[in-house]
Amino acid sequence: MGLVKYVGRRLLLLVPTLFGVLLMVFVVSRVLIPNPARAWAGPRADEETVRKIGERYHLYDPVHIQFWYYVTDLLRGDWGHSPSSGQPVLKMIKTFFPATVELAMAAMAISILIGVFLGVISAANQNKPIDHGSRIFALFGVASPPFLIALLIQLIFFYHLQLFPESGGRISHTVLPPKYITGLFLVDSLVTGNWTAFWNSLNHLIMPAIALALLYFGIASRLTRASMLEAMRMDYVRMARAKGLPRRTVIYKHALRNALIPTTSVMTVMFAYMLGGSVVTETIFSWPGVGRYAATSILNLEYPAVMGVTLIFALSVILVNLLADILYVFLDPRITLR
Amino acid sequence: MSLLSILFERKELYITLRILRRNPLSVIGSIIVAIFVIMALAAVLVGDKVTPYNPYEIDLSRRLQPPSWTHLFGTDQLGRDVFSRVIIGAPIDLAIALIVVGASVVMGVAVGSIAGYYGGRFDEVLMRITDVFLAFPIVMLALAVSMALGPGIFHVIEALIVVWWPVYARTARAEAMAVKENQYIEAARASGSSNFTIVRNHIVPNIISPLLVYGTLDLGFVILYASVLSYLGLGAQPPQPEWGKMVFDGQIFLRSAWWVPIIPGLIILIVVIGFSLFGDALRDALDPRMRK
Amino acid sequence: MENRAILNVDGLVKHFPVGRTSFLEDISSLIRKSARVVHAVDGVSFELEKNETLGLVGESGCGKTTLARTVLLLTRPTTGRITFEGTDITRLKDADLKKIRNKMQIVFQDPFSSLDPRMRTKDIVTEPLVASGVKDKNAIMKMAGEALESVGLKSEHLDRFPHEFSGGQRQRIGVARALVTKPRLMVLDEPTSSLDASIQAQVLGLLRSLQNEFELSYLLISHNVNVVYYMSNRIAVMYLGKIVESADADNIVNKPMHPYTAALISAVPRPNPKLRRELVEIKGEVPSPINPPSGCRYHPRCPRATEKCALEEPTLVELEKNHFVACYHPLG
Amino acid sequence: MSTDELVKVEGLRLIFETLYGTVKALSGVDLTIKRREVLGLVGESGCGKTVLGLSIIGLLPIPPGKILDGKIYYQGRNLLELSDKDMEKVRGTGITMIFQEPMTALNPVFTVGDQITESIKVRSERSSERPHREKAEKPRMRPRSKNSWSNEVIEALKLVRISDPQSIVRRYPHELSGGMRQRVMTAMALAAKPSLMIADEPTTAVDVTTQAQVLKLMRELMEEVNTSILFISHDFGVIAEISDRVAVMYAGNIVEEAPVYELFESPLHPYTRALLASLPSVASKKKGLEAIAGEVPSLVALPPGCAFHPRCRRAKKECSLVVPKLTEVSPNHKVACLPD
Repeated sequence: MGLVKYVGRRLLLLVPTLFGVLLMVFVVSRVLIPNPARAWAGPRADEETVRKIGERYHLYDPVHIQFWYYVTDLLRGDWGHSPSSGQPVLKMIKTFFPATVELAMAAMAISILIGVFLGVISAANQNKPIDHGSRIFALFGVASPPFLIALLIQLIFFYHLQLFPESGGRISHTVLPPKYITGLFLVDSLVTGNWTAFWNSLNHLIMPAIALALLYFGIASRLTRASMLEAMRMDYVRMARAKGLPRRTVIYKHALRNALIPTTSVMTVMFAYMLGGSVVTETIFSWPGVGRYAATSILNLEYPAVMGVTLIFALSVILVNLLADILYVFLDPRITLR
Repeated sequence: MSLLSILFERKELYITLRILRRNPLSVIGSIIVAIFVIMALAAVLVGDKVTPYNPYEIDLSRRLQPPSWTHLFGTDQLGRDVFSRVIIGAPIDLAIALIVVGASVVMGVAVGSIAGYYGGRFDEVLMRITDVFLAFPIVMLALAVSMALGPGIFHVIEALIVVWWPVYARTARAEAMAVKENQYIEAARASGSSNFTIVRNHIVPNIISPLLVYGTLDLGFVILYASVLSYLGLGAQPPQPEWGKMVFDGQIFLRSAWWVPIIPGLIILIVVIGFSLFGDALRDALDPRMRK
Repeated sequence: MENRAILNVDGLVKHFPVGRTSFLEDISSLIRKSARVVHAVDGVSFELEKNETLGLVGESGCGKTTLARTVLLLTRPTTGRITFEGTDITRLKDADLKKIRNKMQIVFQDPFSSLDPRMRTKDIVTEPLVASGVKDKNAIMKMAGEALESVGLKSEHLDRFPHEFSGGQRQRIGVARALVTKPRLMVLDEPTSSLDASIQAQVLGLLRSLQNEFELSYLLISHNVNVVYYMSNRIAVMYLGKIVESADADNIVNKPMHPYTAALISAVPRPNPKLRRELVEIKGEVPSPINPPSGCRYHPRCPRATEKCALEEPTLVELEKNHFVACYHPLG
Repeated sequence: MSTDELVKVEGLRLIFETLYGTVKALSGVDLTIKRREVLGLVGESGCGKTVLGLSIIGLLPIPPGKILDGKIYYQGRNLLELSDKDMEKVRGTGITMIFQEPMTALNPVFTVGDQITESIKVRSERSSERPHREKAEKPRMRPRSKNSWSNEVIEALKLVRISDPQSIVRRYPHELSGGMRQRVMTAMALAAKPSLMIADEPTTAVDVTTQAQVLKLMRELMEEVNTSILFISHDFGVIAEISDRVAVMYAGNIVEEAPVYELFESPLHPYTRALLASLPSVASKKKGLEAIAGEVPSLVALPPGCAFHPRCRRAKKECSLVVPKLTEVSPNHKVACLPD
C-alpha cells in the first residue's frame, strides 16, 4: 500500500522532468537550428519540399504554437520522417530499439557483475596489489574512448583469434531469427525453444556487450569500492566484529548490504552512458540498433531521426531511473513509505 | 589571493605535495599531463617545426607503413606521419577541455552556490532543470546539440558546455549546502552581513577547491567526449588532425594497418588516464580522511 | 522594572514546517490541509536584566537553540514580540535591524565549524565591524587587536588561520568576534559543550570576567545543568518548546517545584560517588515536537500527572517570590 | 595473574604513523580489569582511552596503528600474540564492545531481531564446537528453528528492560528512539554472555534523563550477569555514578588508579585534583572555578618527562626529566607522580 503511494509520488516527480525533456528536444530540434525546415527536409531537398515540410510541422508558426503541435504530433506517433528514405522515424525506432535494449541489458548485467565483484574485492583488500590492479583495470575501461575498445576487440577476437563470428548484426544470415515476441532475440528464442537461434544470437551479442560493459563497469566498481570502504568505517561494522562475527560475515553481510544501496543509484547513470556508448559500439559491430541508426543519420544529416533517438534515449533513462528508485525501497528500510 | 592559496590552506600545501609524491600513480599521472601540455604548447607556439614530418604532407609512396624508428607511429593511408599528426592534434583537445571545464566551473559555482545557499524555489527549479539534462546520455545530447548548431569546433565546445555544466551546478549546490551548515555562516548573519557578502566571502571560497579538483579529473573526459563527437563526424573538419577523427578515418584499415586507427585511440586513452590519476590523487590528498 | 530589562521576550512562537523538500510536498500538504509543523518554540516569555545571566536549560528538542536564533532574529518568529533596549525588533526592517545587530552578538557551540577555515583571524574578528559599515581600516584593526587581547590572545595571532589554534583558543576567537562591536547582549549557545573539561573552566572564567568588565548581559543556553548553574543568576527550564519553571539559580537546583525540573536535576551525574542516590522517576523519552502531547506536555512521563494535566495546559504561575512554575501539582 | 583478574594490560606502547608525525597514543599503559567490576576509564578527548579500549578487543586498525611493546593478558593468553582467527573467537563471547552512537553502531538495514540473533548464534556455535573441535570442518550446525532463536532474543531484550520485546524485534534501528537504540545495542552485546564489555562513551549521545536511565540499567545488570565493564568516559560525573574503580588517563598514560570513593575523596595526582576542582558544580559557584592553565599537549609532541608537568603547579625540575611510574602508594591506590 505504501509502495503504490511511493511509486505514485515518484511518477508525479517525473512529470516536470518529462516536460523538460520534451522542451529540450524541441529547443534543440527547432529553435537552435538556424533554418529548421531546410534542415528537416534534408540536404538534397528542393524548395517546394522544404516549404511542405515546414508547413506540415508548423515550423513557420510562433514558437509556443510549434511546441503544442510538436507534443501532439509526438503523442499521435508522428515523430517525423527520414528525408532520404521517407520512412517514419518512429517506425524505424520501433524496429531498431529491441536490439539496443538487448545489447544494453546484456552489457549492464556484465558490467554490474564485474563492477560489484571488483569493487568488493578491492575494498576488502584495500591498498593491496589486487586493489591497485582492479582499480587500474577499471580506469582503463572508463578512460577508453568507446571506439578504441570496440576496435581492439575486433582486432583481437575477430581477426587474430577468430573466436567469434566476424562483426555483422545480431544473428547470422543463415539462421532464421526467432519468432517476434519481445524483440529480444535471446528471450524470444528461449521462450520458443529455438536453440539454434539462441546460440547464434548469443554468439553475436557477446562481443559488443563486452565492449560496452568494459567501458562502464568502472563506474560501478569505483562506487562499490568507495561505499564499501565507507561502510567498513562505520560503527556497525566495528560492532559486528566486536560481537565476534568472522571477518567474512562482516564484510559480505554487514558492509556489502549497505554498500549496495548507493550502487543502485549508479545504475541509472551507467544505463545512460551505455545508451550513449551504443552509438559508437553498434556502429563498429554493425549491430542494428537505434545507436547505429543515430550514427548513420548524423552522417546523412537526417535531423528528425537524430532527435527521435535522443528522445527515446531520454525516455528510457527516465524509466530506468524509476526502476532504480523502486529497487531502493527494497534495499533500504529507511526509505519511509509515507 | 593566489590560486594556490584558494586551493590549500598554507600549511596544508606541504602535506598535499608529500601525499602526491608518495603515490606512484599520481606521479605517473602528473608526468602524462605534463607531457601532453608541453606537446600542445609546443605545437601551438612552434607549429609544425616541432614535428619530425609535415603532418599535412601527402606522400602516397609511403602509405600505411608500420611503426618504425623513422615513423614512430607509422604512416596513414595518405602517407602522413601519424606521430606528427598526433602532436599537431594535441592543442585542439587541450583547448576544448580547458574551455569546457572552465566554463562549467564558472557556471556551476555561480548557479550552484546561489541555489545551495538560498534554497527554496530557485533551488527547486535548478534541480528540476538539471534532472532534465541528466536524463539524456551525454554523448547523445551533445551530438544532437552540435548537429543542430552545425559543423565546427566551436559548436562542439558549445554543445559540450551545454551537457557539462549541470553536473557542476549540482556539485556546487551540494557543497554549498554543506558549507551553509557551518556555524560561521550563522555567525556572519548574526554580524549583519548581507546574503551576497556571505556567498562571496564564505560560500564561494569554500566550495571552489573541490570543484577545481573535480574539474582536473574531468579534463580528460572532456577530451574523450570531444573525440567521440569528431569520430562521429562532428567537430574538427579536414585536414585539421583531431584524434577521434583520425581513428574514424583509419578504422577501415584496422585489419591491414592496425596502427592507423589504434594509436590515436591509445593516445586519447593515455591522456584521459593521466588526468584521472592526477585528479584522483589530488582529491585523495585533499580528503581530510586520508590524512589521519 | 522596565528600564532594568535589556531584553523582553513576550509570547514568542516559532513553528517550522517539516520535510518540505519539494513543491510536490507543498501540493500534498495542501491536499491534506494539515501541513506538519515542528512546534519548536511555543509561547515563551522572559525578561533579561542588565548585567545579568539568564540560563536556559533543557534537553534536545526542547527548542532552546531555536529560541536563541529567534531572539537574535536569525530566523523570524511566527508570532510574539522581542523588545531589545525598548525597541520591538520584530517590527524592524532588515536595514534597521542591521544597526542593532552590533549590540546583540552570539557565541557558538562548535569552535571548529564557527570559524571559516579560509579566513585569517583578523578577517574573522572584524567581520561584524565590516558588516556594520565601519570603513576606517586602522580603527578596525585596532579594535580587533583589543578584542583579541581581552580574550587572552595576542595581536600577533591576527594573521593566523583557525587551524593553527587549539579548540580553546578558537573558542576565544569566537568570543572576540562577538565582543568586537562592544555589544550589550550576548547569547551564549552551548559555549563550552565541545570543549574538554580542563578548557571549559578557562572559557567559563573568561566569560564571567568579561561580563564584569563590559557590563554584558548573557542569555546562556545549555543542556548542561552544572554549567548553567555555575554561570546564571536565574534559570529557566524548557521542555518541548515551553518554559516549565523559572527561578533564581539556587532555587531551581535546590528546591525544584516542577516534576520535570526535579527529574532533570536528579539525573545530572555528580562527580562524587557519595551523592549516588535514587533517581527521581522519569518514564520514557522526550516526545516529538511535531505532535506534542495535549495539556501539560510533560504529563505522559510525569508520576504526578492526573486527568486534568492531559486536558488543560498549565500556565506559568508565581508560586513563590520570583519562582514561576507551570504545573497543577508542584512539588514542595 | 590472580584469579580475580580478568584482563591485564602491561606496558602497552602504541603509536600511529601519520603525515603530521608519530602520534604516541599509548606510552606504557598498565591496567587491570577484575572480574565482576565496573572499571571507569576517564580522561579528556585525545588522551588515548578509546585507543586503549579498541586495542584490548583487537579492533584497532593496524596499520596505521603500531604496537611497539606490551602485553594484554586474557584467560592466561597474550591477546597480542593471537592470530586473527583466534582473536575473532575471543570477541563476542569473551570480550565485546559497545559504542557512543547507537544509531551508527546498529546496522540500518537489518532488524533488531536479526542483529541480536547473530550474537546468540556466535555463542551457541562456539559452545557446541568446543567438545569436538576436530570435527569443526564438518557440516555446520543446523540453525535452530526460528521460534527458539526468537525466544532467546526476547530474553535478551527483556534483560535490558524493554517492555514490548515482541514488537521491537521486528523493527529497524531508525524506527527506535535514542534511548531504545542504546538498550538494543547493550542487549546485543550481552546476548553472547561475554566476560568483559567495553563501553566507549555509551551515554554521550543521549540526553541527561536518558543517560540516568542507562546508567541505572547498567548498575542493575551488573547484579544479574557475570560481566565486567570497562566504562570509558570523559565525564567525571558519569564515572562517579557507575564505577567501582577508576583509572584516570592523561596524554597516553594512566596517571592514577583507585577505588571510586577514594579517588574522588582523596585524589593524589595533581591532574586529577586540578580537574576535579575545575568542574562547575554547586560548591564551586561562589568561589569560582580553578582552571588548569595551558592546553592538553599534542600526542605528536609530548613534553619530556611527566606529560603533565608544564601545566602542573607542583612541578619540580625532575618532573621534566623522569617519566613517573604508576606505583601503589596505599592499598589499591596507584599514582604516577614523583614523590615530594
